[in-house]
Amino acid sequence: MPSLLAIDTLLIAACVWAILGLAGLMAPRKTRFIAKTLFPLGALVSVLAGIVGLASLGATSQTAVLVIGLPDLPFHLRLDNLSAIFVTLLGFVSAGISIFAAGYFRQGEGTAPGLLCFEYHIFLASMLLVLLADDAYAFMVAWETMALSSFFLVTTDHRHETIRRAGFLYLLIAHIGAIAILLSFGVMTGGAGGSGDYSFAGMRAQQLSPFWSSAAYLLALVGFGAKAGLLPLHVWLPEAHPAAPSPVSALMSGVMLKTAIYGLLRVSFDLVGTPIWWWGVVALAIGLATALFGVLYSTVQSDMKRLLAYSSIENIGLLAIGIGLALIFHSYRMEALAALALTAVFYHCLAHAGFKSLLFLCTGSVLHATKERSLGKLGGLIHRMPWVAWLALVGVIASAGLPPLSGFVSEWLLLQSFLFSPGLPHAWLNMVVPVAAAVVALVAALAGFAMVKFYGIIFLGQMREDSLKDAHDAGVWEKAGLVWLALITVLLGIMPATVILRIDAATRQLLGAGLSEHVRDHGWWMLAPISPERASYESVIFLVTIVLSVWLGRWLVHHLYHGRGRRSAAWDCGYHFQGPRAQDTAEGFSQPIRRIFEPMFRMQRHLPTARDREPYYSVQVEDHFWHWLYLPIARLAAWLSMRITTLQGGRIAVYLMYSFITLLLLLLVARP
Amino acid sequence: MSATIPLTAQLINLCASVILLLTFAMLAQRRVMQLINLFALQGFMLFLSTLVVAVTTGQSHLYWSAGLTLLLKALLLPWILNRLMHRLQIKGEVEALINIPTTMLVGIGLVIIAFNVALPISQLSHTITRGTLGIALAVVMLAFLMMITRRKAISQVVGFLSMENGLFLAATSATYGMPMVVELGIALDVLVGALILGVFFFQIRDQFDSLDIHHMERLKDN
Amino acid sequence: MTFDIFVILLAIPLVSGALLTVFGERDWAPHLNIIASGGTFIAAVWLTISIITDGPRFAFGEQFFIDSLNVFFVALTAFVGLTTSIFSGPYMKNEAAHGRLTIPRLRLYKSMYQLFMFTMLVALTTNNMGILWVAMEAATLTTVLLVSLYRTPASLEAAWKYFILCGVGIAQALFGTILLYFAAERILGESGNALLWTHLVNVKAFLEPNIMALAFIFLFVGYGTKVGLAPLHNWLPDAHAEGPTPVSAVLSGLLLNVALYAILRCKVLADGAIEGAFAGNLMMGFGLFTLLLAAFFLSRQRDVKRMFAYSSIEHMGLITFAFGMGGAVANFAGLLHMTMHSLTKSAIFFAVGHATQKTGTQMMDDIRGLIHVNPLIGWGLMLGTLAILGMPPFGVFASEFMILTHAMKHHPWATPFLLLALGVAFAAIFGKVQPMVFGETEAKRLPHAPAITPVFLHLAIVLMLGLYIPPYLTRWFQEAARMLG
Amino acid sequence: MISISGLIGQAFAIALALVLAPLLLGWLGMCRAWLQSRSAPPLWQPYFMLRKLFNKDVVLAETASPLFRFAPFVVFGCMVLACAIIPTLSTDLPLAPAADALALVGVFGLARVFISLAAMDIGTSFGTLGGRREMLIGFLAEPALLMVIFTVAMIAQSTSVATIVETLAHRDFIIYPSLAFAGIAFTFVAFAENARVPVDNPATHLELTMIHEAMILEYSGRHLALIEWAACLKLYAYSCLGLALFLPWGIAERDNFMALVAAIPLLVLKLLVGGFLLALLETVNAKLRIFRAPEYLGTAFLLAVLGLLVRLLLEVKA
Repeated sequence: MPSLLAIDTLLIAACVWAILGLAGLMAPRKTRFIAKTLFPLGALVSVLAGIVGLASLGATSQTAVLVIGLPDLPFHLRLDNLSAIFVTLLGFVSAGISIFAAGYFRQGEGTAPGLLCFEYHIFLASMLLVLLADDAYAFMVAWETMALSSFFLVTTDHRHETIRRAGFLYLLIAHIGAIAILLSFGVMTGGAGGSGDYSFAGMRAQQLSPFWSSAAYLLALVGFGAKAGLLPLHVWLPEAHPAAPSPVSALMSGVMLKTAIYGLLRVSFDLVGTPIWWWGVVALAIGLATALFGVLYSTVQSDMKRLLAYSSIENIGLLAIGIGLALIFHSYRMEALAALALTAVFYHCLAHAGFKSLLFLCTGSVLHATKERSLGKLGGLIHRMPWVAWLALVGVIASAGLPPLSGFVSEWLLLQSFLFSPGLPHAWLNMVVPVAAAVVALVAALAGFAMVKFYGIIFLGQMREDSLKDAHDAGVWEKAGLVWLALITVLLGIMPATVILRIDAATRQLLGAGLSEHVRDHGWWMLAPISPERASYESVIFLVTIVLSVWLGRWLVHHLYHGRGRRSAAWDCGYHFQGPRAQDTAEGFSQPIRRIFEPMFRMQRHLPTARDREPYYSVQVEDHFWHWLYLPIARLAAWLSMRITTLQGGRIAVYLMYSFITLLLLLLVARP
Repeated sequence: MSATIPLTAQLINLCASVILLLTFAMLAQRRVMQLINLFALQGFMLFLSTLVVAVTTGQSHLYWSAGLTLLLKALLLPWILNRLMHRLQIKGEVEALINIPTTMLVGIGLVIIAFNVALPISQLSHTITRGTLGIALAVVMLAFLMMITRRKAISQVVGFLSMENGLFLAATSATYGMPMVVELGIALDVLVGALILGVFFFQIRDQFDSLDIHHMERLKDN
Repeated sequence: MTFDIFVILLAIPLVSGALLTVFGERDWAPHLNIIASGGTFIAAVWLTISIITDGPRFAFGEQFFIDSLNVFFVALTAFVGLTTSIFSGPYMKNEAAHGRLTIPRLRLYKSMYQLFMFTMLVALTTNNMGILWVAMEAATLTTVLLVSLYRTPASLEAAWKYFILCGVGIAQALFGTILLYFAAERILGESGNALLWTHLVNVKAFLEPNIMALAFIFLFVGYGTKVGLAPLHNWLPDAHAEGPTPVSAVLSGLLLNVALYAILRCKVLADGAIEGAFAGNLMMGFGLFTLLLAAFFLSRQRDVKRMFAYSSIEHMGLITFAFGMGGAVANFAGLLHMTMHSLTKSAIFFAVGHATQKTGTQMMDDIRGLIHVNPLIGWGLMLGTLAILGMPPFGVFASEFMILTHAMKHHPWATPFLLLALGVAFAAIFGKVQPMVFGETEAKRLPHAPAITPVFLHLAIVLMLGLYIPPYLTRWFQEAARMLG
Repeated sequence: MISISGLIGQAFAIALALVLAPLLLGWLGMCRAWLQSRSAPPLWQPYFMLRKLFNKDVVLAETASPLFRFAPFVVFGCMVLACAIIPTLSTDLPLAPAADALALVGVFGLARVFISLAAMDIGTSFGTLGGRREMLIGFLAEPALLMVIFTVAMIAQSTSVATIVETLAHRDFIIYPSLAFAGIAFTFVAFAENARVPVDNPATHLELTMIHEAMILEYSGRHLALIEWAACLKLYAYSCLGLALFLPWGIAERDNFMALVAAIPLLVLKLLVGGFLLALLETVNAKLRIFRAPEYLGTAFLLAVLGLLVRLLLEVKA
């Protein structure tokens, strides 16, 4: 029995983060101290938290009750396997981001570095508390603190109108989501006539009718979906991510979105009771729509961070698909398959956290080096920023879902779980679910398209602007952060079996079943979730084979023939001397997508004609949801407000009449 | 039935009825000067009814409140209003927002409502003057109506004060008066209120060049 | 001994108000204002301690009665009164320096401020429903003078509307009080005791339900006007927007509370007399209606003080709703929310006051980049806004959480409306405040350094209460909530 | 677990792939020439080409980055891996568990991404155009291919290609109508993926039409040789995959040496017939506009999904 429980350690970690933040607040302008002392210390705490999380996987859950909180509802905390996975994720990923931030925040941007440091560390601490919270009040407090601190981080450079608007939209949707979550908790306590016990233990004990449990689930889906960026509550994401400084984007995309997934898992598998099959279908449908939407929009973006933000939407969609499948299987008591899908979800959480943070940080380095984030003005940076470029390649390949890196493992697991869906006692599902797999396949392939665009346009080709020649590679701290995250991505890619054995504790907790029996039978290099005859994947062999053939091929070619080569201008079918302008622009690259999926976009195009003095081409892609959902709601609210404000017309006689009529009505109508 | 009612009660009922009548008259009155006079008369009738109640019940504090009423409602306030009228040189007609006949019709409706609302309560009363509660309520409502329909600041104030009269009628006739300390407090409030209003009138006229309240419709949201 | 402290509590504002009326133009007058408020606060704390240790007690015969319910309001009132007087020191000097106020007006302000405190303390501590009415009316009169302090057309118009609407409203309350007396007299006799709340509460079950219903309607409409319940609220935004900011702060933070307190006292009586939850339903209905209406008003505002005035209406609606639900939890939540709202809203008004002084306008479109002008004011406004919008970890969230969860349990039909209103209010207020705080601006210095301490003092308390409510405060709230039934 | 014979078989399979792949392309060229009434090039023509290219100097564009030089090797390695996994002669392949059919799609995807990135690296108009079009074809073809694999995998209850072959070839013979759909869809996809006629034309450098050639315009010398060889391997891999999924008969089971010996001529025969059919189809079809490609591959996708549904409707006994 260790004298210091894991949960206490994590609490201390949260406190240390808060103290680091306060220390920054005390010395708001001492950039060197903050960057070179506080952020690395924060990273150290992150690593520690990650290790504690990792060590707690498979251990018995620990609880704690704090003195703070409401009088009859003090903060309950609990560290179980589900939380532990996400704590691990938070710890290891945020460590890399903090290290990067140590180098990144050197100039400070709009907000004093000390304040940033404070907001950043409070953000980390609140995320940790979200994962540990074991009652509705603690959860909501942590959840909203998380939203608030990230809001301030998003609006770091608040001098720009667009950034302020982005922050506002973000906080608004987060708040609406929080309201839905709160309602969901309320329903789960039993609603009218229920226990009114707002600790999670009380919710578990509550027996809900199918109607109310469905209501709780749907509310949770809306609430956590708003945070995660599920359709149609995704609109804040592509606005907020570009607005935020890159480490913050990385943290939000990599970690914060996962807390929403955590919440959804917590509610649907742990708190609400037995799931109903159509819950899964709903999650699946929304997930499919989100994934497809996200990836399509990510391909047509011309801002590198927006592109990544939409890609995050896509990944969240994939996670929702996995959750949906797991719910379907779980509701039919097909726990082995549910475990497969759920493992895919966990794996994808980890993988996405790693590679998306990595990519966002890379955009941060590019942004610092070039002051430019429009894809149309970048290019050829691999020559000036080799470190960033090669590390970004790791992220790109993982993000495109290609072997042998992390993204592929989770997609592979997801597709596997789709493949075994026949056998569901429901004919419709049997028919529809495999077709959904086709959409997943399409999404994966389109993600490749988007990533090739992202990487090719930023790092490859010729420099589109002269100023890019002055770009410099990332500093030591930034490199260290990037390498850390790239390592995570690679390790997750090549050691799936080891990781899944760890994850297994959480799936087992939620479903009572896991993959470990099957996975453990084989070596660490082999992933065979059911049996090697049915499906298997050995990424190490994979990697070794490719590396070997690359190396062997190179060696043979150089020895059998020669290594001669020379440099010359590009041939390009004889059209010499083409400038960088002849390359595809970001818009040009995605032209096929816009053309094929035209109805999915709301486009405003200007095409040049022969008579134009200054011919130009422009295309703007807008979100249908803005036009068909958000603007009508905004207009309706404005209209209602306008109607209602006529009540305050300025005439005292009318005011008197209101109170007179009120009095009369009460006298005439409201009698006991 | 009326035979069983003692004379004093009949007297109080008479006073109350006259007050109601005067309120109607105020509602119909177009001239500010006349309005103030009617208000003074209303105060005087209130004094009378309070006096009758005091004589009937023999409660000493009712004499005090009768005296207070006479002093304040029948003399002091009308005098202040008159002074204001002259100082501010208010002339001309009181423009009603709704025309007078309509107002009267609405007023009759209000009286019916007031009586009906008060009816079940007055039947519970053990005092001799239980019917007056309905009348008091009607006076309050009519004064309310007057405040709604009048356009000049001063006539709104008269409406407000006449509402206080209605309340006072309710207090004395229905319950034989509130505790003395309360009545004193109320009287003080009314007096201070009237003084503040007086100061206000000057300021309003300075700022708006008129006491017409339709100038004061700037603060609004639509 | 304890008798003295209560007398001192009432005497300090009364005497200092009188003194300031005479000597208000002296150099030391602002200090006297603060010292008097401080003395009141100390007396209130002393009184509170004595009530906690010794239990409820009477004063001046039975005319005054202090129990755990109103001593809590007394303490809150004295505290916010103190901080507001601290805030108003430099604020009013700046106003005078800008030429918006003359020295005699400052004198009027200080004396009326103390008298206003006095009327509120009387209203809170009196046992006599009649004196309660008198004090409420007197509070109206003093604040009318405060609202019209600038003597601009707008402030006069606001004060006029305030006076007429509240005067008429309060008159209804008087009718209700008469009816209450009428009902009580039948049981308690014609002694002067028939308006004493402690006596009434003993016999509340025997009061005639019909009369009590009627009385409660009149009292509710009357004091409800003062609380700002829709559709009786029309005076409130005008008065808040056009008066000096310290007055807005105390109007919002204190006067509304006192009016609501009056309703609560009446509700206890009505609940005892009338079967079923007549009073509660009435309060819930009006509370919800007010909440919804105010939320939609918010988005159309251009004047910052006006917008926060509507926010006060919204919160009063929520609190009324909470007390309407009744029961220990909801009452607890209502009391907590009243505290939180008082502290937060006055803090916001402090920050807004400095902000408008800095920029010279109350129009939100013209205020930008407060964070550059003065980071503390900017952050104060930002955090205060977030707190009032119910963002954790601030205490407003704690009470809203309790209200919402209680509503979900007992009145699930109401929750969608509550949440709709809170959501709309969030979008409206935050959308307006954010660009005010952030963004670019050209800075300008004030002649007198602003008093920032009260803002952050309030916010710190609100933050603390959001995370941790000390046990003695909890017991106190619980005791008060139990008394409300 | 891993037998010596398995290792030998694996090595042999890879060697065979490296040798046979250019020959298959040569055979295809011959057949096309015959069908178009031209005199045919020799069967060894691709070998000549490779030898020539390996001997030539590399001319690199000035704007080329290390990624440009690195990519051909990755592409080549991916294709070797693909060929190693797909059972051509025997199902006893030690490398087979490394990647199942889904991972195979991933391997092809990895190669595609690298070649596209390399195409964009020089920064010429043709390069980016080729990369863009390649990715377009890729994301259209990949879902269809996955659906085909799903159909087959459902029959075999496995995504491991070796297991699929064993199930189809060595268990009771059942007629699967779904396989017909899947087979046609696979053919469609194979054409598209290997830059054959309806979608791409390997024999032209016309800017409006070229895809694959546009991407490798800047390559020369050994790099181009590797890419061309990798293209041969890809064609070979697809052919073998098609054969393994739809005509698996003749592929040897584990520890069956005689069958292994018999498998070689059978494979050559199948490839000869398949190659001829491929050439025939290529000859009778016209090149499509690039924006017809979605329709073409959409049809493939539809067929694959139909196959899947047929499988679910007719063949699964619930």
